[in-house]
Amino acid sequence: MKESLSIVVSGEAGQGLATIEEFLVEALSMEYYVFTSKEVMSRVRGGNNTFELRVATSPIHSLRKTIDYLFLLNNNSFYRLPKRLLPTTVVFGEDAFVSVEEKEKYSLKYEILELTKLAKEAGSRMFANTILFGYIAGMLELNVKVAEHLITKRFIHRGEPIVADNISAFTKGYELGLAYEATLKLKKPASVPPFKVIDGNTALGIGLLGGGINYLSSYPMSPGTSVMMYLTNKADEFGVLVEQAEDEIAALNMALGASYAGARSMVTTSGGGFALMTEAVSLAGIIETPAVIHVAQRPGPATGLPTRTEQGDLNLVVYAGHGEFPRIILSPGKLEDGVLLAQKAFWLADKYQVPVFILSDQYWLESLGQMTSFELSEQYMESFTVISDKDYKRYQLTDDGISPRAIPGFGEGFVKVDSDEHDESGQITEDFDVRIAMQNKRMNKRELLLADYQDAELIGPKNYKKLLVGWGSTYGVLKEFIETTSLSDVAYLYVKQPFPLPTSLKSYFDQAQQVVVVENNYTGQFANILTLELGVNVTDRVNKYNGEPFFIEELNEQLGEVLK
Amino acid sequence: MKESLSIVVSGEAGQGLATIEEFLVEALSMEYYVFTSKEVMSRVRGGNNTFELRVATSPIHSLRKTIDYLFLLNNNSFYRLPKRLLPTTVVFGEDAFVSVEEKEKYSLKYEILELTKLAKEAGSRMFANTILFGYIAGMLELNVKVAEHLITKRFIHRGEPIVADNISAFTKGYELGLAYEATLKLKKPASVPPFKVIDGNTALGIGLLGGGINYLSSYPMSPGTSVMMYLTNKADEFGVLVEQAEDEIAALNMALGASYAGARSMVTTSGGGFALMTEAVSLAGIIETPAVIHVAQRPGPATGLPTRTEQGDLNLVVYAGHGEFPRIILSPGKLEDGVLLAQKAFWLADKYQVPVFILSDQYWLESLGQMTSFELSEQYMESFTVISDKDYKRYQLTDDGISPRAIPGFGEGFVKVDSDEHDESGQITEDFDVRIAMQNKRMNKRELLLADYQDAELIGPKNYKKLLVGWGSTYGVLKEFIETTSLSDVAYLYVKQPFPLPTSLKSYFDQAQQVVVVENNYTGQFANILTLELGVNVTDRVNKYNGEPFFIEELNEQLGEVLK
Amino acid sequence: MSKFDFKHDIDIAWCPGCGNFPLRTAILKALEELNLDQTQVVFSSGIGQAAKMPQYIDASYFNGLHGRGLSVAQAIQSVNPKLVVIAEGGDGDMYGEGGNHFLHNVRRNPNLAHIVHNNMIYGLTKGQGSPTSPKGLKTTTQVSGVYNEPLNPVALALALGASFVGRAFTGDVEKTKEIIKAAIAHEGYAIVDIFHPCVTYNKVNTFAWYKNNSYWLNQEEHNAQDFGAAMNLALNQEKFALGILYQNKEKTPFHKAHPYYVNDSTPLVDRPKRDITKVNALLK
Amino acid sequence: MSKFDFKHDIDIAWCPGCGNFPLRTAILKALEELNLDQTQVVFSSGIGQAAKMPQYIDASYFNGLHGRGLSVAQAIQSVNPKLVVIAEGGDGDMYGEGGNHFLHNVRRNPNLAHIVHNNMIYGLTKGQGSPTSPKGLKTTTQVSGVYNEPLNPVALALALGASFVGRAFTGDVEKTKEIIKAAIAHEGYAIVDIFHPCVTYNKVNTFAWYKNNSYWLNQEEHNAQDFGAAMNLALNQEKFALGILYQNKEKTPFHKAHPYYVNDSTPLVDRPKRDITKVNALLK
Ligand SMILES: Cc1ncc(C[n+]2csc(CCOP(=O)(O)OP(=O)(O)O)c2C)c(N)n1
Ligand SMILES: Cc1ncc(C[n+]2csc(CCOP(=O)(O)OP(=O)(O)O)c2C)c(N)n1
Ligand code: SF4
Ligand code: SF4
Ligand SMILES: [Mg+2]
Ligand SMILES: [Mg+2]
Repeated sequence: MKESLSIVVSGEAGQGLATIEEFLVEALSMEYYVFTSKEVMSRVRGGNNTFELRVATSPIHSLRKTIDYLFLLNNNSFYRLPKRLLPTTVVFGEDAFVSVEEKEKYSLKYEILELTKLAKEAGSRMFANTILFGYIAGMLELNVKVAEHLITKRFIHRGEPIVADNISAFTKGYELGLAYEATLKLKKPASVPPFKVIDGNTALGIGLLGGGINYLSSYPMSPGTSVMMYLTNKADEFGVLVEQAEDEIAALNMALGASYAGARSMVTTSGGGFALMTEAVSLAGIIETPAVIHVAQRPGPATGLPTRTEQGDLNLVVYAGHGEFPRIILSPGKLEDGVLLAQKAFWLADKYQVPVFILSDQYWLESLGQMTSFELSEQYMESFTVISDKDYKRYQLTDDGISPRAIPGFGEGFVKVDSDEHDESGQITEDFDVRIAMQNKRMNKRELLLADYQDAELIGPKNYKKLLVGWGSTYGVLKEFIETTSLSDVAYLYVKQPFPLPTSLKSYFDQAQQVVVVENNYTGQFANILTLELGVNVTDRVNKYNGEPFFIEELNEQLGEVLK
Repeated sequence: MKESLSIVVSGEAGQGLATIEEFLVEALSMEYYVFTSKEVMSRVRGGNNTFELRVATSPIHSLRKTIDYLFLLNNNSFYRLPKRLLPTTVVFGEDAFVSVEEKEKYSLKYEILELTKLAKEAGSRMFANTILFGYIAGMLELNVKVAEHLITKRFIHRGEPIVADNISAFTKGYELGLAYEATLKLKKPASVPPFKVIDGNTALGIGLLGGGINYLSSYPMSPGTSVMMYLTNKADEFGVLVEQAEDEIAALNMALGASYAGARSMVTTSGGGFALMTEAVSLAGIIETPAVIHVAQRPGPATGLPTRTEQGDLNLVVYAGHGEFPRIILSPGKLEDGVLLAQKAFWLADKYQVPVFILSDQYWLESLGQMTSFELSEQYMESFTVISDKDYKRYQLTDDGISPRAIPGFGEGFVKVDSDEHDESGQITEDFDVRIAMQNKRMNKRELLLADYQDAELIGPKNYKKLLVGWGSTYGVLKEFIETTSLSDVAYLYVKQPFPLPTSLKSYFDQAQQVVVVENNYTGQFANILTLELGVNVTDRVNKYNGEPFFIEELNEQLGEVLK
Repeated sequence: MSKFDFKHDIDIAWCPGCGNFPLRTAILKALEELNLDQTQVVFSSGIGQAAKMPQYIDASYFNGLHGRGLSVAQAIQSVNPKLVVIAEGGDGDMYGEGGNHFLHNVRRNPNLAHIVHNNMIYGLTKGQGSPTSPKGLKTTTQVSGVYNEPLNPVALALALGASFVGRAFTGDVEKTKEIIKAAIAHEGYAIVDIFHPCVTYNKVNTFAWYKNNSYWLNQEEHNAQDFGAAMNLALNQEKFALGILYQNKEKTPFHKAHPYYVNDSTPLVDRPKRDITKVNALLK
Repeated sequence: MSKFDFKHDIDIAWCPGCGNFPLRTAILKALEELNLDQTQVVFSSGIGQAAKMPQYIDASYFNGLHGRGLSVAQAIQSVNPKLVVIAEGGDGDMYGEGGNHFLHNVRRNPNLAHIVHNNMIYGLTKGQGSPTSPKGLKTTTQVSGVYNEPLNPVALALALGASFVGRAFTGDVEKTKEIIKAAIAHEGYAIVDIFHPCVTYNKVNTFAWYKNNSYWLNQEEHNAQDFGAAMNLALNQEKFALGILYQNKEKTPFHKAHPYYVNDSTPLVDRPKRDITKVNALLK
């Protein structure tokens, strides 16, 4: 486990936790390595939500289970957390937030911090969050100028006086924090490179824009909606037609209509909403019309735990749709890959005329981390459409296995797409030979599209004997495991495209005596895909399915068992 | 290949092919072994439809590709069939039905048979079918009394004169058929046991009634609708509440509501309609409310070939639904199993509180064959529900892993089911430990329910070295292969429950040096399940995916290649 | 206190000040005053803030999928017509995702009370436009304001032939309760579209807005049997009429019109077990 | 002959005598008389006998899933408003499976002609009741007769705020054609519910039945701008009024109301490619 401080702030929905989190991570990012994620209940007000701010001396992208500093914002914010306390944990809050009995029971190191009172003194209860920002910034001796700049940026649209009041509230908190004699200290790294602080949602959103998205139809569903909200906010500036659909069935059918008519279109949803799109996925398959589908996973079955995390829908996206047809599934685990894979998704969909899935999850989407900035290339904006001539046939059988795709209204021909089996022109047919030719054409793309397989990344020693495998959001925690384990024969294969898999990927497994697949689900869905697609002998599965992501301590423990 | 005559009648939709088929198979069943199936176009009138009547001297349940006697009913009924002709094939029809050029090209043995003219002579064009029935009955020297009895049964509600006219039309045809000097003959078996002539639809329908069904909600979709039509016709007599739903989503949600309220409920649909039910399948998973789902497969993707056959939706039913939860899939290949598995489906669903699928296909549903009659036991009508007491908890954690299921209104307690993760009482929870307990409880049923695994049947020599594997509708053709192959080391494993699989099934594969999985789909979906669930090393896959079932000759050829 | 209230403390997941609270009070009172047997009442709901209501009422419930509460309710009722079945959900749940079931269940006329919380917004998913959001309302997914025509649920229900159409506003708990009671008592499909503010996400359709833009019908003066009058009230959206807009007591409910019940009114759940010998006769 | 007719023989999969044939004639004529550019016309349909129509018209089409023709059409039109987009399907397709898209696309007011073949039955799947089947009609799944209230599509469309509502009967090809032309010409959502017999499966609503139970409006006399008059006509189902029941030319169509087009009417498909440098600025 990396040297780090884990600071958890615990309050209720509606208390503005997200604002404190954003301030802190932005300010911290200039002087530390930092990663943060939230866990929230499925309600709009009340309940108990927290975020964890993990501050480290080297790059970090995962959470600790244990807490060093715990800040309580009300008297309902402690009861879920005792399991995460260390003997060294310091708890901050009003005296009454934790009962005397509990303080004793857990031998709490309890520091009185009366944010509401302090805020009122500063002029209004509204300043409590800013004071807390100041307090933590003070404890960590962060650069005051940076913090003030952030405050100014956030409040300037509400006028100079508001900015000034917030800065003085911040200063008040800062001084108190500075005065606090921290028992747990983390020395600042000599220097931290400039990072962009970004969450998964934004990373995806930027990538989608870079891929040329200009049409989005979706029905709200957490955690998939955030991408919709991001793009709605960018719609004017970048030219994206965003339309809220009446249901998920409409959403994907609309996206396919838009794509047929020449848009780069997508939908964003979560497992339950995606389940309703299943039939339309099959439609995309037979009409060979590009579609990008973002599925943001959360724990099922059904409504399950709607605001929490899981990797339980890989099977669903691999097998969704009746009948047989090819598809591509991309799953980012690194923030950079959120940008890059989202961009590439449209290009792949367009090039191979198949549905392309971006499979993310609540945890990855809602974590904030540091990303080195880079530039997107224009390459993936390439369009593969053609102008039709008089004899245009939408489903022409060609040597390269792809039928040139024209757009209605562009050219002299007709663009006829059909959900029934069809001949080259797109008309319904029941001819057995044509059926075979068309099904072969579609299925052959399974092989073709592997030419653009998004390579996996090997992290750790090249001469490993034991291989950990993960896909998507387990990236950060597995990487930390590899970077900190004392075992020298373990490496980690970070898979970015879990389906389909090229045989070339097999070579990673040849030298492994032990293959451990780590997944945030019950059954080990990717482990099965490895077996099916590549014949990999998966020796162990490490799974978690309570709605939380893996914490590094848990992974250390579970892998400690498995790797011994 | 078994000794048989293959008689194909080719006409158009609306010409009453089904009536001729039923007459013939009923009449033939008394004196021969017989099997028949139809292939129809997706239209109500016109086009070209055929049925094949396969007449044999020993039990038979599959089709031949080649035709012995071909009866044409119009001038559009030949063009799809030349590939199925033998040098010995005799074609019957009006002279003009096939052009001189084609007659020459295929060196047709062409017999003039002017059904319309004969019918008009008999009093009306309407008699053409009866004359054809008579003709074929005459050729095969069938018992006239039986035929007359069938005619009487069919027409008596329209009055004696109609019966008499039809019988005389029949006689006319019969005499002509008798007079025809058949080049291809099949001697009658010494005796044929009494059979019930039945198709897959009826077999399922009877089984469902035997399972206690009393509620069906469905939206029409071929070939799934036939079961709905069967049950609608029996609704009054047996007490089944049949309600046509506005869409498939409503259908399964209604069935779950009905089941919650105490009905034995089901839905019937096809792949595309089922795709829309995916979300509700997941609901069934988390609320642990029994549901029986009949999915009648047809070729996809999307609308595909709506009136033809495929086994392409096994993956879909195995993985349908977001999140992870157990389910059972049954797939009949034998007519008897249609009855038995349909009956057992409700019992399994009720006992384990899981969704149970009956996975059939167009070919199996619409083939008519002979079934030895038997009786259903009352055992599977057992209900597992309880009367609630005051403290009733729907999701109680019990030692046997099943929470007793009460019905609202029966007892003093409340029945609270929830699509969110819930505690024992059924209230929403976000407690991590409760989540784990509930998910473990649900997932543990995967093991529990294997106690009632529907065993597979081994057909062929016990000391096989090569094992053919099939599920569902490939039964008839694989059985014929085994019964007629000259290879003595090949057996066939007929799987009736393709998912999930118990480890006990593995023993069948231990002695096999070669495992050939035969499937009516492109990718070999069950072969993958064998690999995943049991680690079976599938050596070969034999697949067909043009919309037709396997013909015995094709299978002979393909297996000939593979088994050498 | 209503016997349908919990005897122990419960943690209600709504925002302080939300219109769901007075609506809950109205429902609890209605159930109490109708003197219903707790074990014979079943709620069916979907997903949303509104759809959480059954969690806070001590009776049986089927808290299913977003948009499907009506389908489930209809099936429960048809299988056991002795139960009092209430379908409940939000405007997004019932008119958006569940729109098709709304259309077709009105046609069935099942004996249900259909309670729709119309806060003109998607609450639980944090403030997207709903089918009833007024034009111009700024939401998280219609940032420059809603531009599609809002749906008029009461006009729609009337055009579909609903046998009971009511509208209420939680600003008056007593009156709301009375309409809910009438809806439950009505034999057939009874919709009550209920205005209530979402204090968190809808800053336009506030308590004051609902109050200023609606009026209670004088139920004595308005002839609820008069379809034309009801349709006129429904179509007039300058000020929204509250009350029982329409009631037709003559229309046969589903559980009497369906062939299953035409000759035998015994509830499905009370009928004798299938006779296996009759089934076996089919195998002969 | 219409240029939208095929130059070669085609095999039409409808039954002889089916109302789909005269309807096809009407559509071909309408397209011809409107002098539309063949390459700029796109049909979007679902599945059913009705939904096969685009197969028999020489233009582009998206023959998608059962019930989804309207959603697809709306999207096509919004991405390229220069196209003439026609959504077509049967009563089962558009009012049953696709009911929710009907509800919500009327609200959007997209510039589409929405042609619904109303034969009051499911044809392709062999004769089940459809949402418009009259009570008592015996079908393969309602063997003792339909018992649910039939849906009134024109009343529904009006209640939803449709900007053009028409009804026709293929018994008069000329008049049907004129209404289709007007629907195509209308800027906004234009539904035409078209009566036609299914000679194979509907033995009640035959040609004669439709003829005897409907009458053509005198379009001069009927004021199609008068919503109240239109609603009255729609609700009166003793005899069905045929013609343009309602037209509102003032209502902004989707492709002008949507924020994407408010300040810039350039069709999405004609706009310049995304500027990658602007995207890269977000990564700074
Ligand atoms: C299939 C599906 N799609 C989307 C969602 C996400 N979702 C949950 S509640 C809701 C809308 C809630 O709005 P409304 O029904 O008006 O209820 P309110 O919260 O406003 O009371 C949505 C879109 C879901 N749970 N399931
Ligand atoms: C999801 C789905 N459900 C069901 C079907 C089967 N289906 C095809 S057409 C049809 C109904 C046709 O009725 P209608 O739309 O009225 O058209 P018609 O044939 O009467 O012209 C149905 C139910 C389907 N193709 N897809
Ligand atoms: S979000 Fe709105 S509707 Fe939901 S509880 Fe809060 S105030 Fe009520
Ligand atoms: S089934 Fe009916 S609607 Fe379909 S083509 Fe035949 S007559 Fe026309
Ligand atoms: Mg709402
Ligand atoms: Mg129809």
